[in-house]
Amino acid sequence: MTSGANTLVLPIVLPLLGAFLLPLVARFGDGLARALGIVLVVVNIFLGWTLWSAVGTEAAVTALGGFEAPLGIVLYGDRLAALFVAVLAVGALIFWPRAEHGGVKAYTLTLLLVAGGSGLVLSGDLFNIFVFYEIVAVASYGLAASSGDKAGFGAALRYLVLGALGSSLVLIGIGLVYAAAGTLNLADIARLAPEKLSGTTGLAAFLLLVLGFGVKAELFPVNTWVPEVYAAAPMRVTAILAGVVSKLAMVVILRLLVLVFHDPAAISLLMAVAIVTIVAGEFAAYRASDLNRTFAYSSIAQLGLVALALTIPATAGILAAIAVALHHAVVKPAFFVIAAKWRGPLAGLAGGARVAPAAAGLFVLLALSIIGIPPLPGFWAKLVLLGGAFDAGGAYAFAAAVVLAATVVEAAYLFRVVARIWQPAAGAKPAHFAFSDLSPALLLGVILIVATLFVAPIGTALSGAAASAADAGSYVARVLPGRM
Amino acid sequence: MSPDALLVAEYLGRALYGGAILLIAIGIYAMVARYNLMRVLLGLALVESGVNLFLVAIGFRPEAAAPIIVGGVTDVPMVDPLPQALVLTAIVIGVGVLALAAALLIRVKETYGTLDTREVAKFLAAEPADAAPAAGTAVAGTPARETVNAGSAS
Amino acid sequence: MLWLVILAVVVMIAAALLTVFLRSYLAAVAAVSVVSLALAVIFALLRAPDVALAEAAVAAGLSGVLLALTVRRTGLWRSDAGDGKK
Amino acid sequence: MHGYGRTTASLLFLAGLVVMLYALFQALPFGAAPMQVGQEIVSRAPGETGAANIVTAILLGYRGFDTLGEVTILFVAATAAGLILSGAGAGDLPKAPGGFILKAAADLLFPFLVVLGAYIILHGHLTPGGGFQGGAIMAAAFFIPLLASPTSPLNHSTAALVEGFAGTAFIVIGLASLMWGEAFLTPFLGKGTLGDLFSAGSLPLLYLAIGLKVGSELAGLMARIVEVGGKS
Repeated sequence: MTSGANTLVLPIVLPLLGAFLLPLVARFGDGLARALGIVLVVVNIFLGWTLWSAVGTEAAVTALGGFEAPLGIVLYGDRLAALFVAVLAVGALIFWPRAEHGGVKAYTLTLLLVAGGSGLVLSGDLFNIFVFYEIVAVASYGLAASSGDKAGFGAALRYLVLGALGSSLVLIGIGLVYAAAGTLNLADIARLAPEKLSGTTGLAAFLLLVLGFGVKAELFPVNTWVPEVYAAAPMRVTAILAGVVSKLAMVVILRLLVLVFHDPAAISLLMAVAIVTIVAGEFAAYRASDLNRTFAYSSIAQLGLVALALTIPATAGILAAIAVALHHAVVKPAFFVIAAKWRGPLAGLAGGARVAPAAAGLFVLLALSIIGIPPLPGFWAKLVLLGGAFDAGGAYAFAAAVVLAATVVEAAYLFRVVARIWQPAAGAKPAHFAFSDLSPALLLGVILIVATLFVAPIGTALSGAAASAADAGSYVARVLPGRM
Repeated sequence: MSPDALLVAEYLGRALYGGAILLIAIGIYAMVARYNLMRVLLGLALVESGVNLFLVAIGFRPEAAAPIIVGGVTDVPMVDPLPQALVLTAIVIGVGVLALAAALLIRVKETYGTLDTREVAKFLAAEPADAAPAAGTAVAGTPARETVNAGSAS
Repeated sequence: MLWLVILAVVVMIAAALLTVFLRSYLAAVAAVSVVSLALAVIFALLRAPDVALAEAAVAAGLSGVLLALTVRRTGLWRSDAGDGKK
Repeated sequence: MHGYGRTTASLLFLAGLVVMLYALFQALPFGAAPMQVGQEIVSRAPGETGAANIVTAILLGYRGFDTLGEVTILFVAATAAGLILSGAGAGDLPKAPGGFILKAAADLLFPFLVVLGAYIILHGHLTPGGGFQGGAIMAAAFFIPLLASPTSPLNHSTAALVEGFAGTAFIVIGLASLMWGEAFLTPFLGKGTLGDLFSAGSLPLLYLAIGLKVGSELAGLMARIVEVGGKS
């Protein structure tokens, strides 16, 4: 065990402690609670960063309570986990809730979201992952309704019902895995999987787990909540849910694929789900009549791309998944910032470039990147994905063709909006952006441009993270040193 | 185990797994085929119960003791304690989720005046042109909604 | 023990069906509590006393009360409209 | 998109799920739990944790982190419910007090339930029951007086205080071992004699924190459901 691995628990426990204390701190003023929350999120960025630089290729492992794996729960901190701990905290920092949307309670829920999400990516135990998934889920249900908007309650309740049903499916899946393998530790399951989970039971368990985690990961067919919730929730919540939380569920699916389910049937299953998700998402986005829904459906399609990337074998697939996920985590929240001001039918956006040139310019930049125009980061993300798919050949070539077709649809609806924005205003003009309205999106735009300049080093770093995440052997060896 | 005991175990397994499947199926039926959100919540509670039964049944072994050491005797065969711990966790999680759902349900009833899933879905799918500015006005006043309100009040 | 378990399962399934088809919501909530109580009996028979206690106290007791309060608060205890198939 | 097509699709999904589960459970051996990890825990738990109740040993020892998450979920649900219900209008509730009998019963029940809850929590490492079951009973103890006289709402600030401190205590107990160079949540204090009330090290302390937190959270949750309007 590496020295200092005990601190692996801090990105989970510190925000949790803060969340428990926040209602008490709020007695001395809401501002103090807000400050404490923000400080803790910044601490989490720092913790993610230190973990990233500390682990290198050797992941940090800690057995909680001193109970060695597979008896106790272990945390497994590799660069992938460190990356998402930091990204989640950055997202929460940029989109920290406004005081008018729930106040201290919303701060508390955001901290809990950060704690739960960090646990989700760090945990190395199947049931523990479920518990953290539930924390993230319940916090999102609450935040989804925090706008006080009329539509919010209905959307959040339908989201909750679907999510709770998904969680029940996950539990059945965990039960099947446990009945077959007799253990919940991911590394231990990985060790036993070829023998115990290669048959139909394993496939069914995988199906149930993907359906359950797919609710958060916006996978077809359990993503019906997406347009409703993203339209009704406060913009800042939508940005966090679409930008980061959906990717955390993808990280879980990634771990399951790498460690447990390498069955060709399981891979084909996920690939089919991913392709349907992409196609359904892009076409619904094309047909959507307002900006918010367009982006909600486009977000579904992007997560379909991530899922598709995960099916591509070995490091190439994981690299592509991380790249697409990170790019989307930067671009989509910025889109939602714009959509929050430009509500209503798309026709009403005419004249937008005149009223808000900065927003319109940013929109074009984001659109170009998400479509994949070089040299923007979106191009590199799609290139890695398509390259991996063509290298793998076979069904992957078909999948790559689907991705290309989807890109055409994507370009069609995004340029349609761009054209609309540059039209002269017909009736009422679209809303004007105050600097504070647009600043989170501008910040993300700057991040996008900086990433464009540093594509090469970022690519190298991500390749390293992907390579170590793809290495199931070293995962098992690190967690269960005595049992290989 | 004697052949008799094996037979008993087989029937026991059928009863428990069958009960779990039926409970899950009845719960999901209540969630998808009935149109009142309260019924959906009750269905959810049934599904969770069914899953919990399944998990406990996994860990059962015939002729084994409960996982509590009595009088320091440690070498008796015991049922698997791990699924039991998981189910304890799952029960508490279920209650938490149910409570939040109840809170949302109260607000849905209060703001929409109905708990009919079809009405709520219609409201959420409405074109943004009518829905977005309608935070309090347009939609509540549509004739269809008024009939539903009148129906549930009588 | 086999017969006790089968009896409890039958009671549980019957109560679950009542939950779906009873017109009064308060009665349906009571039926859910019966499901949980039958489940608690099954858990006790399956040598899971901790889970049985939790199921009885938390799932049957607390969530039953919670759901009954919700029924009362939403005014569903008097009407059974808005359900069933049109 | 909505309506009957969706219902039909859902029913098809239900049929598929049932067929799949039936086929799977047919193949699942009953009564032959693999007990890879389970058996090892059963044989090692008494020595490693000092708890006679092995489910408790798992909940607080081997899988204590799950339990922290579980308590957190109740906290998240209570916070979210508070957020959602703040600003809710008056419900359909009778505002009259609950009558003499309920009041008298509440007064009688209160000490009894508190003692029972505390007993179940403190014996969690010895007998069935523990922080969650006892916490639920505690919640009932604090909730019944509220039903009896709805005009005197549960003191939310006291509940929040208990909730906050109990949650903090859990994490602080966990972090204490971190300071001694051990992993988070490593049990400390002596293990004592198996079966004694004062045994199993810090586990009963953890269960006490859980019991208080669960009790205050559940009572708060129910109070929010009942409460007539009013910001909390």
